[in-house]
Amino acid sequence: MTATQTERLLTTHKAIAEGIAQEMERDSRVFVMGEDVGVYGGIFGGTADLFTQFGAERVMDTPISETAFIGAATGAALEGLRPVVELMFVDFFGVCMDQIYNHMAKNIYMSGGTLKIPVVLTTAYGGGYSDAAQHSQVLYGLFAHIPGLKIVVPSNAYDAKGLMISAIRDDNPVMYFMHKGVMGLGWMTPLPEAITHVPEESYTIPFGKAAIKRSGEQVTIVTLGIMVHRAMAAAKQLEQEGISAEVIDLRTLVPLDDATIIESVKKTHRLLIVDEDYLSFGMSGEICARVVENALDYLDAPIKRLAVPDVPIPYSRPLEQFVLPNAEKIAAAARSLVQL
Amino acid sequence: MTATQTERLLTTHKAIAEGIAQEMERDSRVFVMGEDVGVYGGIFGGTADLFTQFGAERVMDTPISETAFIGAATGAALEGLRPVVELMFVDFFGVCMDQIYNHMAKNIYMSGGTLKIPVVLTTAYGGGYSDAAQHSQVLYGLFAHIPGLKIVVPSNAYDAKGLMISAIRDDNPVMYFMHKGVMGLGWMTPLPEAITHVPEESYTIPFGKAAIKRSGEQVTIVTLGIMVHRAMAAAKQLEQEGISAEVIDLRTLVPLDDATIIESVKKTHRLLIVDEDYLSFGMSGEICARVVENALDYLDAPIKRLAVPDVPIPYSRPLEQFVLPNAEKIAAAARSLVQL
Amino acid sequence: MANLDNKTLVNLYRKMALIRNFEEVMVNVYWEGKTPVFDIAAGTVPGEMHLAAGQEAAAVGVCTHLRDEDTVTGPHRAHHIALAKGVDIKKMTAEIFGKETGLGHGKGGHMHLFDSEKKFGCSGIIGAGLPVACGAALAAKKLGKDWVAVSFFGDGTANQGSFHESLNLAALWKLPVIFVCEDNAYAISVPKAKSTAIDNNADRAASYGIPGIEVRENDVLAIYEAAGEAIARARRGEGPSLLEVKVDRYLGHFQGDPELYRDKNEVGRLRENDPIKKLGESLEQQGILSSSEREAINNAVAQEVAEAIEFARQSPYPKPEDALKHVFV
Amino acid sequence: MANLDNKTLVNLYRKMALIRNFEEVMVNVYWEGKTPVFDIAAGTVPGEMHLAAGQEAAAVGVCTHLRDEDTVTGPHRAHHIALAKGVDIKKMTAEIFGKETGLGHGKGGHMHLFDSEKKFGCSGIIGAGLPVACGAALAAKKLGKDWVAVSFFGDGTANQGSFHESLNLAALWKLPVIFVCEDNAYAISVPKAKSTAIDNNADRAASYGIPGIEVRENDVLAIYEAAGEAIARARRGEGPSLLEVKVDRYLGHFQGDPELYRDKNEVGRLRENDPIKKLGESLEQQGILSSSEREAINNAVAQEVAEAIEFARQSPYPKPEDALKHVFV
Ligand SMILES: Cc1ncc(C[n+]2csc(CCOP(=O)(O)OP(=O)(O)O)c2C)c(N)n1
Ligand SMILES: Cc1ncc(C[n+]2csc(CCOP(=O)(O)OP(=O)(O)O)c2C)c(N)n1
Ligand SMILES: [Mg+2]
Ligand SMILES: [Mg+2]
Repeated sequence: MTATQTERLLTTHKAIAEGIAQEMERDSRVFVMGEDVGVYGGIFGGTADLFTQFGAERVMDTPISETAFIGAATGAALEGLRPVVELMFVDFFGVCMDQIYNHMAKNIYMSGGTLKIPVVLTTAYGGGYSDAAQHSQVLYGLFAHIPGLKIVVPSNAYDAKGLMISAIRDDNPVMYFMHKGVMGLGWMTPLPEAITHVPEESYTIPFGKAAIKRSGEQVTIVTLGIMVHRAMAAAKQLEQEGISAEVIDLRTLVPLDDATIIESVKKTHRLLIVDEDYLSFGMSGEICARVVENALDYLDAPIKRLAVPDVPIPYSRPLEQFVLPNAEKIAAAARSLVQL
Repeated sequence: MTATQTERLLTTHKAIAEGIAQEMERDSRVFVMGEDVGVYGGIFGGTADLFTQFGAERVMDTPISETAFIGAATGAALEGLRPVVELMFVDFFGVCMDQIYNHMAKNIYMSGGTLKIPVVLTTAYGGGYSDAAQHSQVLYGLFAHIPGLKIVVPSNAYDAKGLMISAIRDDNPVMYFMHKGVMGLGWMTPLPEAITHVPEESYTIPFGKAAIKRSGEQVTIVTLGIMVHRAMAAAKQLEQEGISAEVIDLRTLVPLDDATIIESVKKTHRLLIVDEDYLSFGMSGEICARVVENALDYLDAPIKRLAVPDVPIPYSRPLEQFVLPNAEKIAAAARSLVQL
Repeated sequence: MANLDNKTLVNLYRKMALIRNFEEVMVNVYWEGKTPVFDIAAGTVPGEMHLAAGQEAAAVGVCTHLRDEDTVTGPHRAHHIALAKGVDIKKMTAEIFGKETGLGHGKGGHMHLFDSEKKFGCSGIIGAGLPVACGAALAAKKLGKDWVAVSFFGDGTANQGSFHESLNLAALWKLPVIFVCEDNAYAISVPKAKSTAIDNNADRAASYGIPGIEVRENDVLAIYEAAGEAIARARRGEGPSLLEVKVDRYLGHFQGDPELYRDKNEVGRLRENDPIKKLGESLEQQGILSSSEREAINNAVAQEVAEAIEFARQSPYPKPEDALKHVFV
Repeated sequence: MANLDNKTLVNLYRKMALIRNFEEVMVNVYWEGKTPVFDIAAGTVPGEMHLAAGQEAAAVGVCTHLRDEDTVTGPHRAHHIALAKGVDIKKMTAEIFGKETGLGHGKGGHMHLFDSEKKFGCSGIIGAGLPVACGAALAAKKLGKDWVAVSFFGDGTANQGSFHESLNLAALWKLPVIFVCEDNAYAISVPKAKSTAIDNNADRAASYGIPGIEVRENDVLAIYEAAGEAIARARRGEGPSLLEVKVDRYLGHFQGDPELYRDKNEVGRLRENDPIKKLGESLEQQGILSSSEREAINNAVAQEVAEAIEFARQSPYPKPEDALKHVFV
């Protein structure tokens, strides 16, 4: 983390909006569009105050026509503009997936590298607040499966700003996942750990560099987004029990920083993957495979995965809490690994 | 395979159409809809001759409105009908994914199990014939990631008919993947191995039961769809070199027959996963994870994965052949595993 | 309106009053456990809450024509439609509370109410109900029944692709569907004029060669009449219709909406034209419903709502591990 | 038509003749290596092949008005549009052959032709080009240019959700887009009447409050005229238009299509009204183009096509391992 004089703290959503604003000031080609990104400032605050600062021409509310306006982002990017376009909840991708994965993600490749598509597609993800099966999903693994999209998943305000600025400056499509619980919204369950010092000046964070949030010796916990904070809480608990856990925040899924994971596993010999997404055919399996391919002999125990057990996200609080990973479950899983 | 008097051989697409026809005769609630499923008989022949047999009321051509007609399949199923609905190429899912994954797949769960949704969603997948990035994809792993869909991927005519009849009789949504190269179409590269004996009478094949296509001792090759035939060719080659490979045809991805895979790995101690889909965040990682979770100590070598190396499917023949798994690459990968 | 008997008129009033009471009570229930600090995850009823106070006339005006065999699909804002269709208020409330006794045993929640007996379902995804209604109508046709399907959705939804595809499919296949657009002038914060290139969505019916009817007042009798024709037409096998009806959204898009995008006095002005008050007063003036009878109805529906809330409150939560059930039947 | 000078007229003829020759030559090239047994994966040009013989008038009538700075998006059937927009015929042919010298170094293929200089792109997914064209038009507007964007698509595509969303967005934001529906009467095997609830898609423009122009004859001059107005309007900042133009599909949906769904004699009848022949004859009658000049044009375009084919044939394939390049720039 860059050291600066000021110790200004910011919530993640404000850090994101600030990152966008600074790029909009710097580069007139950057503009924002999406549902309720204007006066409302984005349902999850990712575009807070941008409308006031930049006006309706550069911060555009759209109809509920995701195919049209996300496709239009690709079209505008092909003309040299740099749109930041919002899909309000990632759960809604099904109405516009073709524009995302067959076009935004593939046109560069299909053109033999002759096109640039500098689009940032922001989207809110995640559950834990009883928003049920169509408003609580994670799905970054699904997008990571499709070649052509960079996948960014910040866990805190500092990373959020730096990753946003990197995303806007990238000439490739970047999908930027915002966990609702990480955003620091007044109406969500508070998560003070996600509020961090955020320098006022512009800075970038490179893609594909995981952050070791906590160094440890006996077990590696790999995760990202809000689960980083759950893992950190678990690690603290484990420490009191005399178990030393290393926590890795991937920060981006594509590119994936295998090297940091593998190095850590070579040290700790035990791996727990924590994922708020559905368990099967997603992120957790992939990380498992990368480690097995590269560090099988270093494993002293089977790799464990903690994720949503292949059910849609249920509405009722006890049901939802049952399926979501949390600090206790992470601690229990790590504990059982170390005891193996 | 059920033994019968007759040794009638059938192509896969005819076996599929026959399975549908037999169910349509048996159950008046079964009907077919999709683009060009009528007079044309389905672009890949999955509904060949059904229009002639059952007429326009039960074999319905649709407009190019996948969201509307796939959503309508859900609506009709909720009223007790049993639609077989076709998404011409799986690559087109992006225009109608919301109806598939947020509704067809989730409504049963969200209703607390009070609804039935007996829809079979057929779709053609796969490449190898230069149909490029938007008409060659596989994507079954993406659908398997989403809870609520059963995923069927037959590799040959016999399985295709039995799995289709099981699919139509299932009260849950079933996505039925048809590899274009397996269908036995006159205009595709011939694949005689997929043409099999198909009994004329009706029969079912249970979901979640893999087929051991060939028993072996030194390495397990797990795959499905057309890659089964590539793996069999590789195994034959390996046999000549004195390497004994076991080939497993998963037949369904959801439910996944972990038990058969794990048992095989416990015997051979080496695993190669072959997948025509994109490598990362998909099927190959998941199978890897299941084995590591359950049979880590049995592995004498790292698990290997052979899949499309995270690029869109390129058009040009040498490029496409470079990224697709084939018998030689499978043999090479298996060979290198055994030598470890 | 001459052909509306008193019983029907009173019934329209009663249903609207029931819904209004339900939605108003739900405001209070929703805020239980969310003060002094609002936390969407906390309280008696967590999650998002989209209420329909001011939109009762649409649901009641249309659904009063329907039978149990007719299918209705609703959007994210659907309590009023469910109640108008006859969904059991206790089971619905219990679902909203996330209880085992709810329609979906607590799995669905307020945007996902499914009642297979009353043939009602809804979805939190914009435009998702229209194709499903087409399928129900297709089934009715295939089964040789005179059942119809009705799909409700908001003005903002008329710009989603599924609107177009569904109307074309229904028109092409002459399906007995009635598409009902509830124009409450907003899609969250975005006013209709900022999302829709023309004024009246009913005009879009011409793109499919079907009748398009615009009801520009929040009036249950006008809606009832327009819907009656469209539904009768569908039952006769003459195909779909598109209805756009003007309604008002008295509350925020969801509870907790700061509503900075609209004039503070707007809702007050809208409420002056309240369709329930209007019908109640008119029935009194016509001598169809005395003021004490009206009072009695208001009390009875309040009682019904209170009992449903109590039922939901007292009901147990599902067992946590039941989360693993019902992915498949 | 009075204001069309001879040069333009001859140019229209020349471009149509070039496209026709290209598509006819492509039939032969496509079948090279696919006889006696057809195998879609085999031959000089493998994969699907959607040709546009009979549809030249639409592409040429519209694109003749365009400049390099204007953007065009096309569908799966797009050779004619690319050529009309000025895409280099050699690079395009090389791409269709999967060669290193192709527009996309062989990665795209015949449905995925991208030319960033000529601002042309196409897609194999139905309806996908419309939103992208809206984006190009939005960019033009933001950049303060009088550039327009044109999106071509087929009659079957007018029932896809993206059609509706894109037209509404373009109308709402007054974007300089011209939506051109090429009505060739079929979507693969499905005739327009079996997919579209109304006769003329131009009538759907009313749903967005924009001009809808129907050109019911496969005639380049009529199309040129209609497109000219729509494009001029867009350049003036007055917003989008929807044009539906009647064209004919002489060949199968793709090469290898058994075409069992249409009368064997249908194409013969259609060809009697061939727009190229018609224009050629008319120019001769008017003394604008002598028969020998016409012959010379025909020879010249045949030569141009032959050279492009030869260029593509002689070009090397990309290196197999280059498949790993260009996922990102
Ligand atoms: C596909 C999709 N896009 C966006 C949303 C987010 N969203 C929920 S309600 C809403 C506004 C809907 O407006 P309208 O259709 O007018 O209904 P109203 O809320 O006014 O009743 C939006 C944008 C969604 N649920 N689904
Ligand atoms: C979303 C999607 N659905 C289906 C298809 C398959 N498909 C390719 S071309 C075509 C017919 C298109 O008809 P039309 O728009 O009239 O164009 P034409 O082929 O007649 O030029 C279809 C259904 C597709 N490519 N994309
Ligand atoms: Mg609204
Ligand atoms: Mg057509």
